[in-house]
Amino acid sequence: MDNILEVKNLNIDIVENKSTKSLVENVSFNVKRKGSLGIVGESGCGKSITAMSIMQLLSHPLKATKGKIIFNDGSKSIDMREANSNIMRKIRGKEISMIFQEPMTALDPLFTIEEQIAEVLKFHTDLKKVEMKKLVLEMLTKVGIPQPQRIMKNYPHQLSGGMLQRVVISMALILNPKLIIADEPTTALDVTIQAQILELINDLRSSYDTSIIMITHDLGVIAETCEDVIVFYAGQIVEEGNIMDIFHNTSHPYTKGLINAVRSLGDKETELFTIPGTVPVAGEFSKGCRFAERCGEAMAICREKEPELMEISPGHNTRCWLYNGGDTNV
Amino acid sequence: MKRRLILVLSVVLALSLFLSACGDSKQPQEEVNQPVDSEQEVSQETDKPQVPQVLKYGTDAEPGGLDPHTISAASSIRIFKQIYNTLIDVDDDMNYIPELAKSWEQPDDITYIFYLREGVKFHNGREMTADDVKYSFERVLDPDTAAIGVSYYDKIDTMEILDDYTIKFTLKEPFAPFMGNLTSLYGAIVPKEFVEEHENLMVEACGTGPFKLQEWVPDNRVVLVKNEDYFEEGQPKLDAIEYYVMTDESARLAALRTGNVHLIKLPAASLPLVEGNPDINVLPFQTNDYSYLGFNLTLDKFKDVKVRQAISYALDRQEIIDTVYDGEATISGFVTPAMGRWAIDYASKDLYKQNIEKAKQLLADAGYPNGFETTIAVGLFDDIRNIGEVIQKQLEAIGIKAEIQNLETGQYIDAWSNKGHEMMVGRNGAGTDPNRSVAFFFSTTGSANVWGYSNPRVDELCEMGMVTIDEKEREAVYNEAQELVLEDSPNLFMSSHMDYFFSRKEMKNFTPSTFNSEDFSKVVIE
Amino acid sequence: MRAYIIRRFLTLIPILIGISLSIFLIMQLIPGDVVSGMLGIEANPELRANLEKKLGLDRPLHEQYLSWIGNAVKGDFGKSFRTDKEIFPEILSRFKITFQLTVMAAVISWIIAIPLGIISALKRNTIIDGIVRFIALLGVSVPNFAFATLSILFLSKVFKYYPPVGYAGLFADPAKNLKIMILPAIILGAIMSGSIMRMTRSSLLEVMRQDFIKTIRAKGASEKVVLFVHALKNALIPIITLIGMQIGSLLGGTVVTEQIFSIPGLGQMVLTGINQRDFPVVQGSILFIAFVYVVINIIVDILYTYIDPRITFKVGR
Amino acid sequence: MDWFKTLIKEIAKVIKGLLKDKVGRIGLIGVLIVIVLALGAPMIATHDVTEMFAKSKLKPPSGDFLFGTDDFGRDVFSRIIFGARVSLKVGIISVGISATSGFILGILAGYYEGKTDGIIMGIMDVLFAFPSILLALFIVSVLGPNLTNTMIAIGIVSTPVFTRTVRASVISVKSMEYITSAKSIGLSSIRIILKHVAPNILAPFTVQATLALSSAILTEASLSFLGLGIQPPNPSWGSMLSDSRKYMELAPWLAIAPSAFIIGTILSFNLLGDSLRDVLDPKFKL
Repeated sequence: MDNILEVKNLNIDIVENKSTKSLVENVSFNVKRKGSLGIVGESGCGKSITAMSIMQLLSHPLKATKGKIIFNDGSKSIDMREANSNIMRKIRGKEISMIFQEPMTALDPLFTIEEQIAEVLKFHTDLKKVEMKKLVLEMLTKVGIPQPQRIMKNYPHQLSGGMLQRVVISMALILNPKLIIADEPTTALDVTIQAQILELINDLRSSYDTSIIMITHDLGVIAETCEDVIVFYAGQIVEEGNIMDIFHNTSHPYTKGLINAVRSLGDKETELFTIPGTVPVAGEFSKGCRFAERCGEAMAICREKEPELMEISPGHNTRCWLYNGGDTNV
Repeated sequence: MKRRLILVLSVVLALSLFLSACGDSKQPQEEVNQPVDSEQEVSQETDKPQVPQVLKYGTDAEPGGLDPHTISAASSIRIFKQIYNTLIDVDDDMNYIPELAKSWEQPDDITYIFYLREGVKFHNGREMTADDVKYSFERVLDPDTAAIGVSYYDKIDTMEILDDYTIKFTLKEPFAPFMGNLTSLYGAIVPKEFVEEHENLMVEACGTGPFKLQEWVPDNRVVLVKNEDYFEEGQPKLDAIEYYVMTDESARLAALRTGNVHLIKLPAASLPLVEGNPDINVLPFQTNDYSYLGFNLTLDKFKDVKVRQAISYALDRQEIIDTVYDGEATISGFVTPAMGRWAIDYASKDLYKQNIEKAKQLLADAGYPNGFETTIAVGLFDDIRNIGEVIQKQLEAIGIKAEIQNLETGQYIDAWSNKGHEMMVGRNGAGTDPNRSVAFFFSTTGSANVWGYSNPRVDELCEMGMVTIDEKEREAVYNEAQELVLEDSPNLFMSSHMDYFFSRKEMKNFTPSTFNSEDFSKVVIE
Repeated sequence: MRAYIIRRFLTLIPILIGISLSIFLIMQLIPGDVVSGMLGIEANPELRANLEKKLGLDRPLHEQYLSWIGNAVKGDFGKSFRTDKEIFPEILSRFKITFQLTVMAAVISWIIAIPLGIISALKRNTIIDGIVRFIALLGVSVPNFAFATLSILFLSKVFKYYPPVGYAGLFADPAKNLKIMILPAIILGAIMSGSIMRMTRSSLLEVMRQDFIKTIRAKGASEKVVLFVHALKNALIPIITLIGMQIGSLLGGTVVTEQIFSIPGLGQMVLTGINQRDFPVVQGSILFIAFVYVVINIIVDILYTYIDPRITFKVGR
Repeated sequence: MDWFKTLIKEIAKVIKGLLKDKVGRIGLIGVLIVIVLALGAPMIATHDVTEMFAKSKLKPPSGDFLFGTDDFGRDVFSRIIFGARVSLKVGIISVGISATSGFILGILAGYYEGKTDGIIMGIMDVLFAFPSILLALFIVSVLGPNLTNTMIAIGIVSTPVFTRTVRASVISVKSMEYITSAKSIGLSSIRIILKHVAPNILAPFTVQATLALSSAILTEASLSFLGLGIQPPNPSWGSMLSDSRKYMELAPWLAIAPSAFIIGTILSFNLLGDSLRDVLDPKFKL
């Protein structure tokens, strides 16, 4: 098994005063060992809650109702959707760890940096205080924090966003987990810091050969860090494939729209390209393809029937009638 | 992180320890001589029945201070009555009986000679002599003491010490109430050197009485212990009395039920609560108090006697008694039935029988055909407040719309002394001598005559009453005075109620009476 | 930190002077005076003059106030007009009693309120949450004298139990003291617990919605650690503020309970002082209560800095 | 006049929100019952509040006396109904006083800081340091014991709490961007306060108001217990409850009726306050 993680038709619903609406529908994907998977999509398309469901961190009223999340840890493999909390607790922070979007609010304001990083060690190891301190210092230097000796005595509100993200990263990597889930790690940071953090993540990943799931709405970040990509839209995967397929022979109109938006950014002549309309709200999906209203190449069938995820070339699937074996008319 | 938590906890702990340690930890003992732990030690010594002879009395108010010469509050009198003695006392038939003076004679109208008991000891061990009697009255008459009973004894001209145990009083002029006034604790006998040394009798006490002051914890309790060498043989039987301040009635009753106290006082309304309870005896006794409705005579509407009489006719005194005292009171004037021969029969008077028509007629004659608006000030005690509410209801029948003003203690006393009211309900003690009941309240110069009432004939009668020694003649004088005040109605008098002691069955030999309601000398605890 | 404490104590002085001046003025405005209270129906002009001279009330008002303040600064609160006893030792011994009652009531309220507050926060919108919130609301809406009288009656009728009479100091006779203080403390504590329960629940839920809770869980923390190490500490600030205010208001507020259980506390002393227009007693005790109230506020502010590093000493109230 | 329409629309929205929430519904119904009792008192009450039936003193609840009679033989049911009027009046007027003064002082202290903040909060500290019961005692004994003075006293006593709440929210709202942006475009401070700051502190303010209503009723009861509340014979729940203490054993219905209504009213106000907070400030949705 060369996949560290296999998600099979995962469904996540929201249960609110007796009505349940599906937010994520039959999502399946794999993460290769030491591989890097990018999940891209507009905000509100379900990418973050998919990440949270992997770690069983969904809180009321969200619930992962169907599907499997299989974690292949060396010999044994565990379905984390059903796993009880004790098992999950051993995995979280040790086998799989997370990096969050808002570094400023990701740390407990009342504890020092050292205490919060050491806490991971306390949960998973029985190292002595002195050893923990040494490990924390080591980790802080690895993530490039100057004078770690002084910084680790500080409190979160005394550090900048970039610094805090480095602390979060050191917390995530200190037990060299097999998989990191990074939920928009650089969105809240300004551009110069963003590049440094991405570079840091890539270096650390290679030196610890950890696999990563990079969740973002920014194709630039995907390009820099991921080998495989899945494109989310309104709770469904609309296109998946390796980085070359997605960027160079993009198939799904929505992915094309995303790429054109990025490309037009750098090009002064052409007017900024935007995808018209907004993401449909959960529970009000039309019966056809969910992107139909906003799709420039929408056809009659698109509004009638929902397309399946079809393979259009080895490892490259798309959910669009344009590629559905050619029989576009129904 | 742990280090910080310990620091925080230590701060809080240090503060509370510091505060509770800064006063001495044991309760301040103000005992006069060697501290006696009232519970344990005492019972071994004597051969009394095993049960500790300690009477626990749940009282309703905190004593205001213990100096007999300057405090008139009932809550204080009940305590220093056990500590101090007077020259003579009065029995229930108003006859004078010996106390510190074993006998006396009255050679003429202005001289009194008292022969003191011998071997009577003060609580500090010194024997009482005529010197102390002279010193005590000098202290009362000295303006610096600001004593209350000045008007009782200012007729004394000279006090001659004939020998250690004989003293002769010569008055400036004949003063009939003098003997009656000597029974009052305003003339208690105090030891000279103790007063000079402590110069504050409010919190310390040294008298000749059956009990000595051991401890006073303000707002909580006063403990008196037995005076071993009291001059009355075999008295008191008790080893100690503990007065507990329990202002809340339900708390007092609960303490009595559970045996935490032996004795409490409760109004008539609580009688049904103890009916059929084998552990609790009810001891009723007639009080010497009377309730009244006073008028501010400086106001036009109350200057006219017809208005006052109209209001008297409007009152249904029996309904007031039934509603406020559960029927446990008798119609009374300002000389209460308890004063026996001195009192006239108020219930039979026409003014004291409800007569709405006559009341309306009188009001019309006085120029108020459809009544008027006024206020009734009440305060201090629940029965005063309740009487006010009943009167307010009854006056509606003759068109008088009265608004109740429930005044806070200080305000009530101020309204009373400075005419800060229109009508006011109150309650007074009639005293042991008719001069007190009549002159003190209704003679023009009487210090308690706050109503602005003045009737020359009444003043004349009061003067005569003071100088007429012969009992029969004096009775006639005061009867006429009462008839006049009744007719003038500066105050309308209503009732003299019964009071109730609720006592545990273990408390024996206690029979409260009007003039001697807290005589614990024969009390035993079984 | 020391500079901060000194500064806070300095701000105390204008407050205390403000209070003492207002008490003095109010005492003059209120109808009735200590002399007519003491003399009662025996009052006559001559007696009144003697007593006023003895108590120094014949001096002009400003002189009375200045002489009182002059001594008060030296710690001598003067003597009570009624009992002629030194006031300061009296205040101290009574304060110990009220303080003990307040601390016992506070601890009891924490024991009841904080666990229930946590449970109702964890089990949000379930029946348990509903029940706990109802109990909390009951605590807030019951007048304490009704609750006290009811419990006395119930205990004495059903269990034939009434706390021993006659107050005994905690160190003098601990057994009797605790037997006396436990019932009023439970009643006061139960009433205080209502608002603490509600505050614990709302501030805990507020904290549980913060982002860092997700991070802690992502680190593999058990729910116990998330709650008791991180969430509770963050929720502590608003709870401590409320407790500080409650303890402050209790200092004078226990007068009703003290009266029912005849406990010689500070509240009752002030009440009797007002009734008897005994100016030095009222002035001394209320100033003392105000002083302790501000000390408690200072302690609460210091506690803040120990709990939350973001709060430093320059931040005011 | 458009702000009036928006106000009505706003209130309608709030009420709709309240009805949706179970807690809000109970609270609203409770409060409405009390209001109906207070307004409709003359119709609902069966007897004259002061009429004394001497022969039926302390009678248990029966046909003609729904809640029994008190120690003067007056009908407890009618007194409770009229008591609603008094307690509501005490609650609303005293909270009116403390809310308005607290609102103004709180905004001034919070917005202007510096000396004004120091002085206002200094006065509030003085009022805070006074134990509330004793402060009320002072005011009532200076102005004389009647209902209006009790209301003024309770109003003054609860002003500091309001001032502090309003000041705290003003300070937190002030630091938010949209206030600084409003300032940057040159709005005068008064307009900023009225248009921006005031509406945003509405949620904690209304919650505080409902809590103050319940504590006002409680304080009135304690004042009556200390003998300083409303003047007899007009009834208020507080005075009825404190008078009933002597007969708690002999005539328990004298105590049960007022305490039930006091607890019921305060419960409704607090439930209303809780759900109002959720409705007014979605962030608080707990």
